[in-house]
Amino acid sequence: MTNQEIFELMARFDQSGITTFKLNTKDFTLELGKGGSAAVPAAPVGAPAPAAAALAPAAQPDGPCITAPLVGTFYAASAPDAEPFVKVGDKVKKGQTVCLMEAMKMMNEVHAPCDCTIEAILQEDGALVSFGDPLIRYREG
Amino acid sequence: MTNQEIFELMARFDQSGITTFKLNTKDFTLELGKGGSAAVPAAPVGAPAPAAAALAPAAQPDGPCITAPLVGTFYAASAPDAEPFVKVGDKVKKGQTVCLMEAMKMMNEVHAPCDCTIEAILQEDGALVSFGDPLIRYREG
Amino acid sequence: MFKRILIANRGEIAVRVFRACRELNIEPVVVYSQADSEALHVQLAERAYCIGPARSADSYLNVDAILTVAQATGCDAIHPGYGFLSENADFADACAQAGIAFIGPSGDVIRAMGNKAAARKLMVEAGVPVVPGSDGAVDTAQEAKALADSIGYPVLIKAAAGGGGRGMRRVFEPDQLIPLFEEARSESVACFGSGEMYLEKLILNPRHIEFQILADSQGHVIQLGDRDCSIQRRNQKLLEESPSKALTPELRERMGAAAVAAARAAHYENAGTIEFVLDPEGNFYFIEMNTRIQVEHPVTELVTGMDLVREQIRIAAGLPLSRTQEEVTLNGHAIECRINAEDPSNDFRPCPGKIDFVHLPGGCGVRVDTGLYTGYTLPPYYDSLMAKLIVHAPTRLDAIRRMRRALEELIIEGPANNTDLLHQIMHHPDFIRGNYNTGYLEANMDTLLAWSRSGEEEPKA
Amino acid sequence: MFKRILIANRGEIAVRVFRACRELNIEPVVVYSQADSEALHVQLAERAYCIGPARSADSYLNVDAILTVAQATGCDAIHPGYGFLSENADFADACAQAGIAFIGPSGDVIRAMGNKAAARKLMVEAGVPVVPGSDGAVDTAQEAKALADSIGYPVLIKAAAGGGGRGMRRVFEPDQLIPLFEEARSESVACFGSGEMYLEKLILNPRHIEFQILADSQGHVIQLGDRDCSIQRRNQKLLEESPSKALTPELRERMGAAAVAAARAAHYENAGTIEFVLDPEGNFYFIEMNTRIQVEHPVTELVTGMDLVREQIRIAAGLPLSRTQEEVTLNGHAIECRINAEDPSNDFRPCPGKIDFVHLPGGCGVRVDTGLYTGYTLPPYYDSLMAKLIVHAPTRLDAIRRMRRALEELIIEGPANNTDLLHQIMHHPDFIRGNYNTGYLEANMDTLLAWSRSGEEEPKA
Repeated sequence: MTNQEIFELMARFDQSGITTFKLNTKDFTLELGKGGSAAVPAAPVGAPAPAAAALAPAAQPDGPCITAPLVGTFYAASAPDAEPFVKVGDKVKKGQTVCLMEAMKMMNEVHAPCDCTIEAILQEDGALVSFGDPLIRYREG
Repeated sequence: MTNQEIFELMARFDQSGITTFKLNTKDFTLELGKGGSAAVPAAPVGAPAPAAAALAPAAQPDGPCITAPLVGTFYAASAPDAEPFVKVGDKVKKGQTVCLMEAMKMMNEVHAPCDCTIEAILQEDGALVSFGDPLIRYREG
Repeated sequence: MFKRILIANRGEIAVRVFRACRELNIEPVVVYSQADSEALHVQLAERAYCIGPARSADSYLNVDAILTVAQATGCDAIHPGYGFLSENADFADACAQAGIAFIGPSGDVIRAMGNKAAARKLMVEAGVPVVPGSDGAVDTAQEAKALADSIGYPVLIKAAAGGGGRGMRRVFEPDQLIPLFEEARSESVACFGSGEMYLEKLILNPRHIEFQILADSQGHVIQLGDRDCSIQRRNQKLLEESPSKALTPELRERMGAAAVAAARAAHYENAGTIEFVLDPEGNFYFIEMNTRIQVEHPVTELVTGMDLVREQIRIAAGLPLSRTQEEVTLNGHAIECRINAEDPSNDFRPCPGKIDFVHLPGGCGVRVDTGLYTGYTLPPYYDSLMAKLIVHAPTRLDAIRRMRRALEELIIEGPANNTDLLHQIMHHPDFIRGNYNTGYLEANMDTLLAWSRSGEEEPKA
Repeated sequence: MFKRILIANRGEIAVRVFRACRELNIEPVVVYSQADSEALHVQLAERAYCIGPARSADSYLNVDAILTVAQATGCDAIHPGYGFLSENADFADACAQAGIAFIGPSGDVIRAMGNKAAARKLMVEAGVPVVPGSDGAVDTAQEAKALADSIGYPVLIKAAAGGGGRGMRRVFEPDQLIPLFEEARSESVACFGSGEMYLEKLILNPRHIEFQILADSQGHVIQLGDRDCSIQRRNQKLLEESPSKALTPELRERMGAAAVAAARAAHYENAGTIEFVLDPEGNFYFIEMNTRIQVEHPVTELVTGMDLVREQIRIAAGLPLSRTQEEVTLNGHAIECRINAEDPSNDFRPCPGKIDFVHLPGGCGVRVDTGLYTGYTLPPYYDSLMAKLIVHAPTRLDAIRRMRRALEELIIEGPANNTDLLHQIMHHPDFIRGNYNTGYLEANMDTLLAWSRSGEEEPKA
């Protein structure tokens, strides 16, 4: 392995949230570690539950997700009393509408990225959802 | 692996947020680490050479040292034109006077802690020396 | 008063507005791009929403996303900060249409002051001096000569289509006017295919002097004194102070009155800034109005003791100004230094990156406005402002000395920055004498950088 | 003016004095104990000398070591800060003998004001009210009764040799005086073998109000308004504000005049503080004079706009005060919170240790005086003061709101501290109304700690 390759590994490791790294090949072993967990400001003292913390790096669910293409209100169905577009366990086709996102009174359809099975609906109906937040977890096929 | 390559690895490691680094190849092993000592403020910007930094954790010389028992002026001899109490290479007895420290016009004798050989005089004659600073390096016996 | 304000900005100004909201018991809602999820304004907020990817056009300029969050969270007002949407008339209109107060003037006022020709015309009508010159195109060399003779030399001839100095000539002697006019026009025709020419008075060695004004919805207009912003690099302000050493009390009075007249003529409401150039003889000319809070507003806050962001919010809520003109007193002297993540020794290359350690100055008369913290990574997508250091002291010399020690205390480990350049300016004789204009930095950059280099080498010796 | 000043202290006050020196172009020389080699004042200084091991007696109280450094480095003055040698008359004398200016009053003045009986006598002569009582011992119960009748009830009987409440009685009713006096004397004889008794007026629910004074070598004496320091725990001040909500303008005027009279009577020179107790009826009584800069001096700096440490140095150098009494104006309201490394939920156990991360508040109207930085280790040998947060705003309510948001921004990861307790005080109705006295903290501690606990649990819910 060249130094250049090691540098790339180090840079990738450094930027990641990973704190230990061990690589064994027949020729060599590389171990990297990060200590300390560089402090970030905690929640404001005496303030109510820190919503921001919950929003920011939302715990990554297992498996791929359809994420919010814009900030807006999440709707699982086309109308309050209608059936949801999809339910857990549904098999959907690529391009099929799986939910709506409302922004500025405009309804935006969100489509399945591939043929897949719905594994979980991750947002409450009517919730304000940040850009990039996971909406629906799926499994390919 | 050449020294140049190791230097590059060290530099990269130093700049990164990584705190431990171990590399084993069939020929050699390299371990790097960074200790806790999170950054401390550097010298004031634009200010002359930082005397404090030099004073604070004075580079520890090799071997045991007689240290300043008080803050004061270091004198190697009893008078400006007198011979110094000790010279490098001298063998001295435990309790023998090795230098003077002046504080508040009072001369304080500094004594050898054991039978020893003088290895280095670490202060300039007449210098103001902080409490605990090394004065004279010695070797036992 | 408002219940909830959306802060449509990032960096230190988002933190600044956040603080004003907290102090008014107004709930702040913040928004951020994906690149800013670790930013201080997000860390401080209880309600924060990601509005798009890093690119400003997709996030901080994304009107739909911002209004969506404002409406969904029940905000009754939006503070735009500076930059981004702060001088976007359509955004101000969109807020109004959505029933949300835009904390700033109306879209119409922003539009009127954003059009330089219209603003110039308005000021002329209001009796505010503007740079003398042709109000439109000058058709012939003879017409140009007559105009130049009437406004006095030197003058600047410039092609409407010109750029990069092409089609532009400075004329110092009357008998040079006609030949240089013809020359410039020929050049413009050759280069740009247009012979449309303008002429205006050439202001040599001007100072950039601006006046802070406040205007409420009840028709009260006051000015809060001047700021000298002449220390600029490529039209980017680096250091501002108040009061300017170039103004006599009488001149300050006259310029302040002109600033109030300008704001009145514009039917202005909220906080704004009237920018003037001042020539060495004490003649001043309106150049433009900034219809938003400025980066350098803290120097005015320190000399007046007034909280300008608080005033902005009060005005937008329909409340009257908290002081009359007579109640505004200017105390002492304030200086602001902009700490930027750019490397002066490397042609001011931007230097984003991880802040390994930061130690901010404090103590008597020192204020810091920043979004930095130890461990924060400055993203490469936005401006390079890291922190604003602002000092206040009884006299200008005291303020300079206080700024020196504040700069000496500031430690930022990680990205290169301009702290040392600022420190050198604080020791430069012309700056200390207050003897500088907008050409100062260009004229003295080599000297300042050389001092900086020699200072850096010292510790190694 | 001085060329070089030795700063004979540590922590935030060493940094405070260091800054004043830098701003006056005076070279600061700092000293430190072995436990403080990483302290901020040492990091900032170009000249720093270790004067002994961690124990204060061997370092910061080591007169020989401090004078040795001062002389060897050519210092012409020593600033003692507060605590340590600041009120040590012999040290002031030793400085004078060594030809070094002690930045404070003379040893004789320190000695005179340090003797409570002598100071009381001096104040009585100067017409400054003192707590009414027996000037010496009271021999008989009848004598005590007559005295108590003359000064009014309630009164406090106390044994000269008493302690821990033994030999002490509070008397509210005249007919209880004689029996309680006999009881207390018997107790004192039994416990301490002494029947020497004193009697003084019992001040119920007092406020602790102090006045800052400045006096120069030319005989000018001015007062800079009051500070209310009634929020105390076991006589340790926790929070101070200026002006006090308990004073009417008329009372402030009278107390200020008494403070000036007290300083004049003492032939005082330099900065000092006259401490009074104030009863709920508006009667005030001198209790003592502090002959040094106080921890809480920044609140006075913010409301007066004067730099007190700078004034101290100017006075010691023989310069006149920079303002006359007429030129002193009090603007707005200031509050200081002392951030201490002690755990309120654990009986205020001191919590030294490593500061893993610190983020200090900033922005409009916020000042921080501290020796902390990320990575610093707070040594266990000295006081627990981590930082002083000081805010300034136009009104008291604005200042309270500003302090709340400043406390919310403050983040210290590592040792436990009292930030949350202070934050709860800022929300307590009696504090907000300004309705508190020296018994406030004891009376409300359980409530405040309960609020604190419930706040902590909220995020978990």
